[in-house]
Amino acid sequence: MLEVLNVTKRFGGLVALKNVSLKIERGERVAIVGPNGSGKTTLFNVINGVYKPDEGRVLFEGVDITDLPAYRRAHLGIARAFQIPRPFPNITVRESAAIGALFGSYYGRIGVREALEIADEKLKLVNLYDKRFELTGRLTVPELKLLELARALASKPKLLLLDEIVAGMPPAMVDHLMLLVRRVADEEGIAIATLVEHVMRAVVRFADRVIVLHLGSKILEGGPEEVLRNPLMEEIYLGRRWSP
Amino acid sequence: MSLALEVRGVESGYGKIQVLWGVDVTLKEGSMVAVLGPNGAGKTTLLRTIMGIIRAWRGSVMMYGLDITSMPSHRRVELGLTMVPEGRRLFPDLTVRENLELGAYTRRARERIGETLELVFNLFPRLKERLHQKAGSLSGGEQQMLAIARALMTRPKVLMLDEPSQGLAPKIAWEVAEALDKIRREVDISVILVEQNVALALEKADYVYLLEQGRVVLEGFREEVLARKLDIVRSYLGY
Amino acid sequence: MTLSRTHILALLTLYAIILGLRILVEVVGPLGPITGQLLTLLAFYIALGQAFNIFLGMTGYVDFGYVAFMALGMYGMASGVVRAYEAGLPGYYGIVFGLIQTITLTSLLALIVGGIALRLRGAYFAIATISVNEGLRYLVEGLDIWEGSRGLIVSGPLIRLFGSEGFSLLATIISDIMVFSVALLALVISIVFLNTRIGYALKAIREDEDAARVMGVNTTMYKVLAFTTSGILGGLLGAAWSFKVASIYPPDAFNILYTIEAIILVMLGGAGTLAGPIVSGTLYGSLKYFLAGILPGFQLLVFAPILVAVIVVAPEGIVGALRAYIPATRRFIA
Amino acid sequence: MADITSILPYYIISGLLVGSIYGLATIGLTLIFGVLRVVNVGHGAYIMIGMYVTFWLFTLYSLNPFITLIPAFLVGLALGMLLFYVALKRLLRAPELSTLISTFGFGVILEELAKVLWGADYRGFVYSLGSLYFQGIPLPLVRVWPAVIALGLVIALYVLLYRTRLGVAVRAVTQDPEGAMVCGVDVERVYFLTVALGIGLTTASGALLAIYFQQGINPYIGHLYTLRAFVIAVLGGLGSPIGAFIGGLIVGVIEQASVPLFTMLGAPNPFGLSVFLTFTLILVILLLRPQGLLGR
Amino acid sequence: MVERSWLILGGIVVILLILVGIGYYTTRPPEVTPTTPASTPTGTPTQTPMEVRTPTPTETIAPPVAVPDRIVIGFTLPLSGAFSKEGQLALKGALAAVKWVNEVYGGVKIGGKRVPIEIKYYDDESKRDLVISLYERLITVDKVHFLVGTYTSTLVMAAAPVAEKYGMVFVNWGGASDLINKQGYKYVVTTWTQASRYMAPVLDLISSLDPTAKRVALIWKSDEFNRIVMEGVRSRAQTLGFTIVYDKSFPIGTLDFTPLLVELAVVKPDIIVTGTHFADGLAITKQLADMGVNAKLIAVNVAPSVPDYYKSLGALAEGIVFPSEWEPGVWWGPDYAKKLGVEFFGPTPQEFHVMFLAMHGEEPTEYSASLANAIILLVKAIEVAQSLDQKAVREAFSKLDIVTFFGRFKIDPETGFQIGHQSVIGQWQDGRKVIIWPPDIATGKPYYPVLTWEEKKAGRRAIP
Repeated sequence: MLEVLNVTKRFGGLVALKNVSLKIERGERVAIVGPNGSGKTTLFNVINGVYKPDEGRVLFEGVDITDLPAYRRAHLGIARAFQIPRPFPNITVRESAAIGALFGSYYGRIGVREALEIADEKLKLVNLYDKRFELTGRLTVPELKLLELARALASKPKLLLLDEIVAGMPPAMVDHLMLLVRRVADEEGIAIATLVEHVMRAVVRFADRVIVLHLGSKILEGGPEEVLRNPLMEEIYLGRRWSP
Repeated sequence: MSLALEVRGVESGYGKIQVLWGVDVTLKEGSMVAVLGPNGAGKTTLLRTIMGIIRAWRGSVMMYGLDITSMPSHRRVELGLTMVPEGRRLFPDLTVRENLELGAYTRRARERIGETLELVFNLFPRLKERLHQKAGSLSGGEQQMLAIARALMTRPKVLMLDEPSQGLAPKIAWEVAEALDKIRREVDISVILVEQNVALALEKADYVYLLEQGRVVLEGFREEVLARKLDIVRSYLGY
Repeated sequence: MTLSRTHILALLTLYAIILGLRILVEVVGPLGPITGQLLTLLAFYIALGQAFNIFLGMTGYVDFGYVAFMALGMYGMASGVVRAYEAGLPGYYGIVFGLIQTITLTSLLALIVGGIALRLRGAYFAIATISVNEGLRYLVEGLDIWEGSRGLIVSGPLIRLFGSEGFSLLATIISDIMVFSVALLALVISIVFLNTRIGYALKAIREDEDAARVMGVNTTMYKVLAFTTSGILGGLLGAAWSFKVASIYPPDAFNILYTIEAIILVMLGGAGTLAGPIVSGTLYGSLKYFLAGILPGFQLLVFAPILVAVIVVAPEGIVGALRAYIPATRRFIA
Repeated sequence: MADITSILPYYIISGLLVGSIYGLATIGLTLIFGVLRVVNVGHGAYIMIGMYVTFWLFTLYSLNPFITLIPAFLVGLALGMLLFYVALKRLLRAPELSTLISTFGFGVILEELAKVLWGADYRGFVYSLGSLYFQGIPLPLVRVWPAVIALGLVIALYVLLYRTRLGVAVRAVTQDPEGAMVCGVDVERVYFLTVALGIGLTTASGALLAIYFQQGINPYIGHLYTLRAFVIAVLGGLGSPIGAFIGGLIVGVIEQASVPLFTMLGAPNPFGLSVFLTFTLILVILLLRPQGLLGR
Repeated sequence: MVERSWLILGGIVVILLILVGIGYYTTRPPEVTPTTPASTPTGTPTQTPMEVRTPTPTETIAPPVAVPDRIVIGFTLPLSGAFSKEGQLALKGALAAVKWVNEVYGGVKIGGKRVPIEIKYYDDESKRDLVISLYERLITVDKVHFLVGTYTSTLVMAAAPVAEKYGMVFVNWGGASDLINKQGYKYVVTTWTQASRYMAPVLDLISSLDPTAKRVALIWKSDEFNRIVMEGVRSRAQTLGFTIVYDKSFPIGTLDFTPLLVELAVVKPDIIVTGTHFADGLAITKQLADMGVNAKLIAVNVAPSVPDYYKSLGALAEGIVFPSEWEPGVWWGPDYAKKLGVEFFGPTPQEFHVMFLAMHGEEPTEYSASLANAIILLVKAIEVAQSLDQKAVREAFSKLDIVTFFGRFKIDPETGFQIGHQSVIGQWQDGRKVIIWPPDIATGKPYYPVLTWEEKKAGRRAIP
């Protein structure tokens, strides 16, 4: 469904992505793993249209979307939950989630009332329903992440880009959340690409496939257990000369 | 050995969002402390609070027995506290020389500027070659060196580094680390190091704190921590 | 905030009170210090605030050239009337033609400026719009459009088209009602915006434009939409006002003070709030009006420190502060 | 008129002279914006104060108007300090609009105070020094000298910004306040000094303008310059003092030289069109190079 | 740190003290504060003037004169904003007129009584929105009996429709635009010469002096007033056979006239006529001097009639010729009235001059005089009408043909256009304003050709 073909992205002299290719099928769950600065976020930005790649193409459902603006991609069904939550501090939680519904793949087909209903439904799902009339600025960081998820789900995506959705969450919640995402994704046939830096356990339980990025290049790809057991991982993560 | 820095029960955050929940950190004079932890654990916030860039909501920060909790940051610099911020925060349009001179902005530092410059050039000979270049035109590694050099120009007694290896190729990161070692050998200085590269941090630090969600979850001397390597790995990889 | 029925009712009641007073005054004469023109002046400021709020309050962009819309509205209406007079047509044609011209001119300006300048942000956008405003003014003077610097004077044509009585009616009660209508129209459009996709898009843009785009908001389109709507309303307000002043001079019509007044009105009341312009318009208008009598020549000296104080103490504006600190007010103040 | 084109060089020189002062009058605005990210909407009021200082000291004490530059500058410094403490300090982290309104309010207060103190009369004075001749047309020295002094002040500012410790600190704060903080720069003091210096330069330019034009000074005269200063600041790149000076020169030349050109083209009101041209230029520049000529 | 902040604070205080000191030492005009209590006239409800002036002025029957205990005249003035100078000057005139009517004349003779007058005014900030609402406030809330105008055409244009709506007589003393009376208003009465006839007499003067000086250059601010002034000059030039060799405008807000003056120097005209207000008039004179542009006669609009002009320019103002509605030295007295065979009313020019000087410590200007004149004429019209009915007073104005200290008053009955009054031409001679045209009231001889700028700088005075 999503194909990234030989994408390269530079910022000035810095090469953030080097000739990266990947494919995500309908309903598949892919984890993209890598330490800080490995180019994960840039990859997401290329997929959902914040950046245009310097080289390479991005295809979605067989259509070349490389030149489509970000908002058009959202209408096609690519949703994203941000790593550092981008709350709209002065509007309510419910409205915030409704924005997801209004401008996602429902775009132009539903009105505010339906959007608010969808928002309520998704807020119930992530357990934020009780806070739906709070201003988003008053939520805690974990709550904001839940809201990001609810907003992304409300847009009825075909492809959901989860950017470090579980980082900074208590372990018990992480499990719950990943199970939840998995269930919703299975029910609705959503393909998921999730960026993971640290919380590997979730990845193991969650992903069908893991892709490892390091310094802008794809260096490993495979099943989760297989990738995690690879000795390269420790070196990438904890640094070289790990010699106690 | 007296205490260079003593952080007691510090709570702080941004706007209404609390990030640190009662953090205690102690830095003995002449030692190097590493603060580890996954993204979002509050490491940078801790440094910014110690530096006085953001205000501590509760708790206290003492430096050599002096309460500096509510002092503006430039006063703290005068007292000998400084930091190499995350992302370096150099002045891209100023030359390397001007960046260094700014480091020696306080009176105490200015008086010894010649001496310090010599020291810095000894540590980072490459900076001397690039003296009149604009900071923005340096490579990543050079920028990091300049950032450290600029911090040294303030004649710190306590130096805090926020992820000095970030975005650097491993080889360069280790060069930076070596330079840090050299600094500690040549200048009488105490260091707080916040680092992603656990291996690097563990190799250099005397004492280690592991931060998770704004709280210290593990601390100990380097040897103790190395023995509990698994805990760190768990924290990082989330097993 | 989501608008409830209570909110809308409260807003409409406030409008009804002012409009009701205006009609009452027209029928029975002034009530104490309250005159028809005072109410119209208040309505003018409310309409100005409400119309500008649709752009400034909802998107967070500062348009320093907003007065250009009012100016084009005045010119559109006035030149329409003059043309009808010259062509020997009945006056009503002139007004209809003037309205058409107003809407065409203001929407053209909004589309052109919006399409080009809305790519800029912050101070750059503000200054680009100042340039548009000043540029237009000197274009009118330089190329002698609409009588150039001589000024376009419509009282003569109006008197000849509608008679002395008709002109009096136009200059007072009819244009007053037009001003009220613009205020009401701006309020209704604001309510409609807030209750539809448009309002959600604008709020998302105001809070975080980049995030909004990723979430599927066509930011350019919605910004231009808000800009154009706000601009056309400003133009209509200008058109209504042109009967009142009956003569239009470029330095007056394009006077940046109106823009600054509009900004003050939005900020004083609370940007993005619907009751804000009503509160600030009433306050600002009556302060100006009464200080003119109490302290002739000193009203600005009284007014400016108040303004600075309000901004330093309560940057979220009066209504914003009310909603923030007295939660009970949230139920009926929007 | 063929003879008009032949004296085009005169117009250009004359434009450079005015432009030099325009540039100085804009530097304060752009400096404050660069360091504090605050647009001083009440800019013109400070120019007006500078003019009055020159006027009064000259008429009351027959002080050489060029010497009045110093008290004008000092008054500006003091006003800048006042502005910072009263209207800006608490709003540094507030939204842009708040500072727009408070600086506007402050400007209005100054204008109204000036009116209460000195009345709304237009005051003028005469001070002549003779003329240079260029292409046989006189170039009055009361216009040449202010321009030269403005240039001198700009050079002094350049030296201050690029050759002194404080100047480097100011530039550092412009680029990265937090980076400056960890170097031990008292950022708030830099803000404070920048506002004082910026307003000081503005009042000084007011004094020079008073000598240059010697036209009626009244409390609202500053409005004429506020918009011009905005235009010039954007042209040169908001936040770039040297850019502002160059922008000033460009606007000066356009104002002077485009009038005869429009006349030749047969425009009904060439003066108006020349102002239109200035503002159009801004739009074009903002679109092609939003950061201005020398902006980053 | 503490010491430094004290130093700074101290510095601020010292410098503010300097500023205040400067302000204190300046010879500022006496405080302009309302001398009359801002109270509305009282009266039994049935007798309120509101009953008299109904909004539908077609009713002609005036009820028997119900005389209030005072007659209130309302107006706004630009006491702040762009025209505050003129506004404040005018206010002084109004105060002088009230004083004369109440204390010297003894009050309005109406219904066999002597009724004092009172003024009620607001500051319109030179803004048209305020003009509109404040005039209505004067009419409906303050219930003033009559209205006089505000200063400058643009503001008058905004005020007139309000007066017209309520059927209130509106005595326009401060809007010189011809267009005001071309709009078809029924209640607007203009007391001073319209713009088109304002400056044209300069050309009459010059053709009487020097038949060879035929090349005229016009430089004018492109606002409505000066545009019409220049149209008047142009048409007079055609009649008298002058050649216009240069004719160019500049926009409002122009500071630097160099581009125009350079061209002007190339053209070498005999006569330079500028269309300006105060600030630009001053600036253009100064710049003419700087650029050394000489002519046989230089006429500047508006600015030179204000004494500040000479105070500002000093000797450079010598010989500059200007039009004025009125000057302190113009003795349009009872003799003039006798010559015309009409009645004289009000203070004689000398009386007015003396009284004004005593009240305000300065010479009256045309603005002061014009507003004073408007009030005095209004008093006369009320007396003629013997009624407070607006329509009656308006008709009285149509019939009036009298002379006041300001000159002759006679309007076109239909439009309210002033046809009796004429402007005078003055010239600065040796630091004094001298009236040099029309000849019958001239107080001195014209100095012609005027001194060159070089001669003036060398200290020569324009003494004929």
